[in-house]
Amino acid sequence: MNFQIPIGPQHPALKEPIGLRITVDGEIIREADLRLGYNHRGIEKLAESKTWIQNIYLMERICGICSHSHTTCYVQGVEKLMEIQAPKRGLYIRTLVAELERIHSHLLWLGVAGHEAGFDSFFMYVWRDREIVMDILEIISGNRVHYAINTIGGVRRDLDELQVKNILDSLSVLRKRSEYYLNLGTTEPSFVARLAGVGYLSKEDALALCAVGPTLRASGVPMDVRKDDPYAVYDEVPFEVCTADTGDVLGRTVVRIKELFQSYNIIEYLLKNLPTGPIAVRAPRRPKSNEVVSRYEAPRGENIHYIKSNGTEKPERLKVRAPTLGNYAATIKMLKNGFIADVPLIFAAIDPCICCAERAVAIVDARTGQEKIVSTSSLKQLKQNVSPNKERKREVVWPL
Amino acid sequence: MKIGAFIPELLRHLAKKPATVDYPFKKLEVPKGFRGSPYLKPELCIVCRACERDCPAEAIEITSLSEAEKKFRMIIHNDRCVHCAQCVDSCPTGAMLIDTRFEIADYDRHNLKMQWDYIRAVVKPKSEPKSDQAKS
Amino acid sequence: MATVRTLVYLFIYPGLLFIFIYSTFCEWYDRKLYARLQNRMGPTHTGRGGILQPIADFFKLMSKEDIVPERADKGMFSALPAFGLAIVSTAMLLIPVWNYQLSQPSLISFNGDLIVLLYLLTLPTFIFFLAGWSSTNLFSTIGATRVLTMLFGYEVPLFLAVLSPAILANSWRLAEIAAFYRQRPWLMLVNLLGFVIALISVQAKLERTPFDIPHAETEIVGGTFTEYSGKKLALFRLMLDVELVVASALLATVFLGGFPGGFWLGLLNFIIKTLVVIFILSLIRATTSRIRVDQVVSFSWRYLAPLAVLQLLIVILVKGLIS
Amino acid sequence: MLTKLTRWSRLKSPWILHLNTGACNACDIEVVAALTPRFDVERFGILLKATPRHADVIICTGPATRQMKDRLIRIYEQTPEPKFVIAAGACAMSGCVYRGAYNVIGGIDQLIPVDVYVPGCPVRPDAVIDAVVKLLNKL
Amino acid sequence: MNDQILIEKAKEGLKEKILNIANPAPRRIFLKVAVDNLLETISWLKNEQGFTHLSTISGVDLGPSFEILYHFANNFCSFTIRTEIPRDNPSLPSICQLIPGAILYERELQDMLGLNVQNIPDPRPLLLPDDWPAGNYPLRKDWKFERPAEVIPGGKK
Ligand code: SF4
Ligand code: SF4
Ligand code: SF4
Ligand code: SF4
Ligand code: SF4
Ligand code: SF4
Ligand code: SF4
Ligand code: SF4
Repeated sequence: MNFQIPIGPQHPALKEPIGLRITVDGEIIREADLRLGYNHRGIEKLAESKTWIQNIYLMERICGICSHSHTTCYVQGVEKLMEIQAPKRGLYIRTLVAELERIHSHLLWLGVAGHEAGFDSFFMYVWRDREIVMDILEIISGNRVHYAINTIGGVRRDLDELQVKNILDSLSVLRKRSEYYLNLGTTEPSFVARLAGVGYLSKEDALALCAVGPTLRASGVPMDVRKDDPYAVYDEVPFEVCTADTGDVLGRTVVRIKELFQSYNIIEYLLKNLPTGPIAVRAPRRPKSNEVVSRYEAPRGENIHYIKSNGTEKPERLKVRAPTLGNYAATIKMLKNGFIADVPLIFAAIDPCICCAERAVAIVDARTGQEKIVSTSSLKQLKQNVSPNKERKREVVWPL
Repeated sequence: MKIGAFIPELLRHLAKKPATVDYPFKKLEVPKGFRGSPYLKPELCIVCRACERDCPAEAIEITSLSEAEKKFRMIIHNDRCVHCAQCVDSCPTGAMLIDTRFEIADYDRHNLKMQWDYIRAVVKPKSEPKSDQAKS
Repeated sequence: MATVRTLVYLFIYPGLLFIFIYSTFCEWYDRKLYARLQNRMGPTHTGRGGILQPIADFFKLMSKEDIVPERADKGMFSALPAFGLAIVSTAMLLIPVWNYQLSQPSLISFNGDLIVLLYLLTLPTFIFFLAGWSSTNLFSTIGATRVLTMLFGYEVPLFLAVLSPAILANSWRLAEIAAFYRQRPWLMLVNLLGFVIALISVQAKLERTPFDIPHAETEIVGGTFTEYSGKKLALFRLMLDVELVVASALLATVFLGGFPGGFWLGLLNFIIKTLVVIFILSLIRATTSRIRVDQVVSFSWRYLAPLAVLQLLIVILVKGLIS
Repeated sequence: MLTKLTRWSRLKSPWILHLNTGACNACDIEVVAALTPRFDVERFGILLKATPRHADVIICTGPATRQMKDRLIRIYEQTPEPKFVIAAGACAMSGCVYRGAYNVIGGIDQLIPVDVYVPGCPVRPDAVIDAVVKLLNKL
Repeated sequence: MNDQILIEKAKEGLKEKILNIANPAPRRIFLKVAVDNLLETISWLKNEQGFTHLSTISGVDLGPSFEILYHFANNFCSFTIRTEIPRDNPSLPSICQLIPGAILYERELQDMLGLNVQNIPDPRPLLLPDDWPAGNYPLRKDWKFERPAEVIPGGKK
């Protein structure tokens, strides 16, 4: 029994639209194809028609989860183009928000992994504790998700003593909870049974397919832009690159939880050593004509922006490669010969945020059946066949 | 591997008060710096259009009603605004401000517009002019 | 008098009226408990403490537009929910409640009703299978095959686990089994292992986490129910609730000594014992994550079935000892 | 009496379907956050449903992208009557910062009728609750 | 190992193939080669210098030509190889044999800039939305988008 299942674009496992078609044999996946483009908005083109300032907010909205990573990556690049240097305190706050974002993102992921595995209580507890980070971020920046704290030349909001104290207090709560989750997530038998050995990616494959972030590190490759290519103040802050060598979803979970602890340490260090001084410098409106490659370690892996200026108020070219896109090729590899039940988990394990990857319209494979023609994606056809519910608006009447 | 590792935590919380807030019956406090919707103090606006230029979402629209009287109309489209507060940072005179409301859901998009008709003010920009950059 | 009693039995308690109201209550109880275990409130603002929530859901679904997919097998698609509801309600009538004398424990009681009840509880599984299959949606079809695959996993352990107390009591009649254990309460302990196995199997039968595989939202959308809407979905939900009550009542009868004490005390007994069983089921639901369908089968054959056999052996041994 | 019962049951049990039509994620996680212990919309009988067949309220986040256009309309049609649409976030209302991008149609009200607009970028979970309450008041 | 050593090694290993090599900032190296030498350069970089990680490929429309940048990275440096191809014959070789993970980026190039990537393992045209008209490449500078008018439903205020 061989049949194809479309997953998405509207699918409860994916909070974002994506078309994933898997060919299954019973419960085993033989073939997997991705269809992106549901979320493609045309940001790279749009960026060319917006000013340097407006683009900060556009970059922020490439993705809602690592919004700070895109703005930081962009702003760092632009600062280099404009030949200015953000003041130390600004950089510290920028790094602080980056690490808080990493915590929020990893906790979010941990909850989602629980949810995908049908472990709803775990999801609920993790997300309950995630609200603590959200509160911190809201207090620092004035919004729960789009912090808008970066600006060209520094950051927009300062911290005061009370906030610092609050953050440190909340952090100790979070650290305790994270220990509990680490303990729980790796001991609850039904959960571990779902994670261990699933979505295996060998070290060689991970390197060949250019995977990034925790996906790569869980395959035993210690690659982290924060260490390899330090930006902001990462060259001053002590931390370790976390790896695992199992290469499966469990490994990715462990890497993420370990990174949480690293982030707590980094934040404590940052807050204890916060320098005084201004938080931003004035920036010119136009950079010189130049180009720059800016890299950033987002919660999901390496984020890279290539920015080219032409001396005007608007960029000449702004190329964004968000981490999720870098992991798709590896995902297809991981899906093969897995179980249907594992699709959401494997998929979630790279922590996909489709919105960022979609800036690069990539269709890994739009058709599966040979006979199907690409022009109307086969997915669409299939969906129509399956639920050909024509407009039949009936009067709603009481049934009795 | 522990069977039922989660049970103690679950049972502990059964007796505890839930983490749920009683919204909407009890209003929530937003933090002091929360970015709600922007609004204008028309008596301070010198119509420099810095806010309109820097707004990433085309949410601010300034039209000139009458050149002779220096009459202008500003519309803030709350349905487009992304609450980034860049306009507040950009405004040289402090005419643009932001409040902390977030419960402004409406049935009609037209109700989400805010509009001011006013005469251009003559005020000196606060201390140093800061065009697009941050307040330090 | 006998006719009145029969009518009351059929339509009021434990017949249709009671079972419907009580099963909506149990759904609320289950949801609320689940939410409280997760440190949430759960339904709160529908009636007192949200107690009317399942009823509101039911009526809302009843009043919604009802869509039958064009490619579905229409007759079967529409008949199944009512059919399933009828089956589980019938099963409820076999549970010995109310007038608890061995001579006439319930109006429908006969030697071997245990087997009939188990059989009636197996039917809903086939209803789900057919429901999924007849809607021809891909997700439903996968859900349907998963329903069947799972059936092979848990059915045998459930039967074995429920049979062991019956063997010890030397009867196939629910009322007699319950009476037997009420006279010798300490013998209930012998069946402890069987109780645990039966709880797990019932959890699987009711398709609740960790066995909610056939309608795993994150994998195959709504699974068997993907295409159901409106009234039919309402009936299906009600059917699941009734099945929950019946299954927990069965476990309470067989393992916890039934519901003695005439009408009022019996009712109280019934409510307390079923709620205890449902509490355990909810706790299992909250503590575990969904497992894969292959893991269900291997789990039940590797652990559940051997343990059930072990339970049988224990029972036979004990039986030899006490006789 | 019956209409009253129907109305009451509808007010008390709005099941939602969450649909991302090209959002940046932030609105989505905030909508999901509304389910979690802090905000717990199940208090009002709100359940997040997986299929449009079971849903009463569609919460749309994100500007309608060209690719999602047909799917959005189809999902809207698949939802049984009576159905309501909430446009959550600046994107779903008007297109937000993506206005003018070639692959963005704009607010979802360009494609399907919308009952409530919720400003915010992203919408706060409490704003979502507020919107649902407003929607129910309108019924 | 630092940038200077790497540049020396590049000069040694590639000799006259280098059209230009720059080191504008620490840990950033830009190397320009002709399209014909692209594959050799990348295999030198991968096999002899151990740069296995391709971050991404950027394409820029320069007007008369397209510039393609391959951003590689390893543990200490971000190495960018750039090449230029003429606008009237926008074709370049696929590097998927060397770097399997490049497939997505090459298809993106095909889609967004209309470049012709030769020997790409998955040559199907890259689609934007399903109904995207052929021959439109959004990232070309001469491609403009006409915004449709927005109709706001609801009463006028
Ligand atoms: S990987 Fe992309 S979508 Fe995901 S959080 Fe990061 S920037 Fe956002
Ligand atoms: S896909 Fe990536 S870039 Fe986009 S929102 Fe998610 S994390 Fe951010
Ligand atoms: S590829 Fe990304 S940046 Fe470009 S339009 Fe699409 S979503 Fe926007
Ligand atoms: S100088 Fe400043 S105030 Fe004057 S027009 Fe330009 S931006 Fe506006
Ligand atoms: S807050 Fe941001 S989006 Fe809103 S009007 Fe001001 S600049 Fe524009
Ligand atoms: S920036 Fe301030 S002064 Fe200038 S137009 Fe806007 S509100 Fe008026
Ligand atoms: S000089 Fe002053 S008024 Fe003119 S744009 Fe700058 S801040 Fe605005
Ligand atoms: S409204 Fe803002 S937060 Fe919500 S999806 Fe749009 S850009 Fe993201």
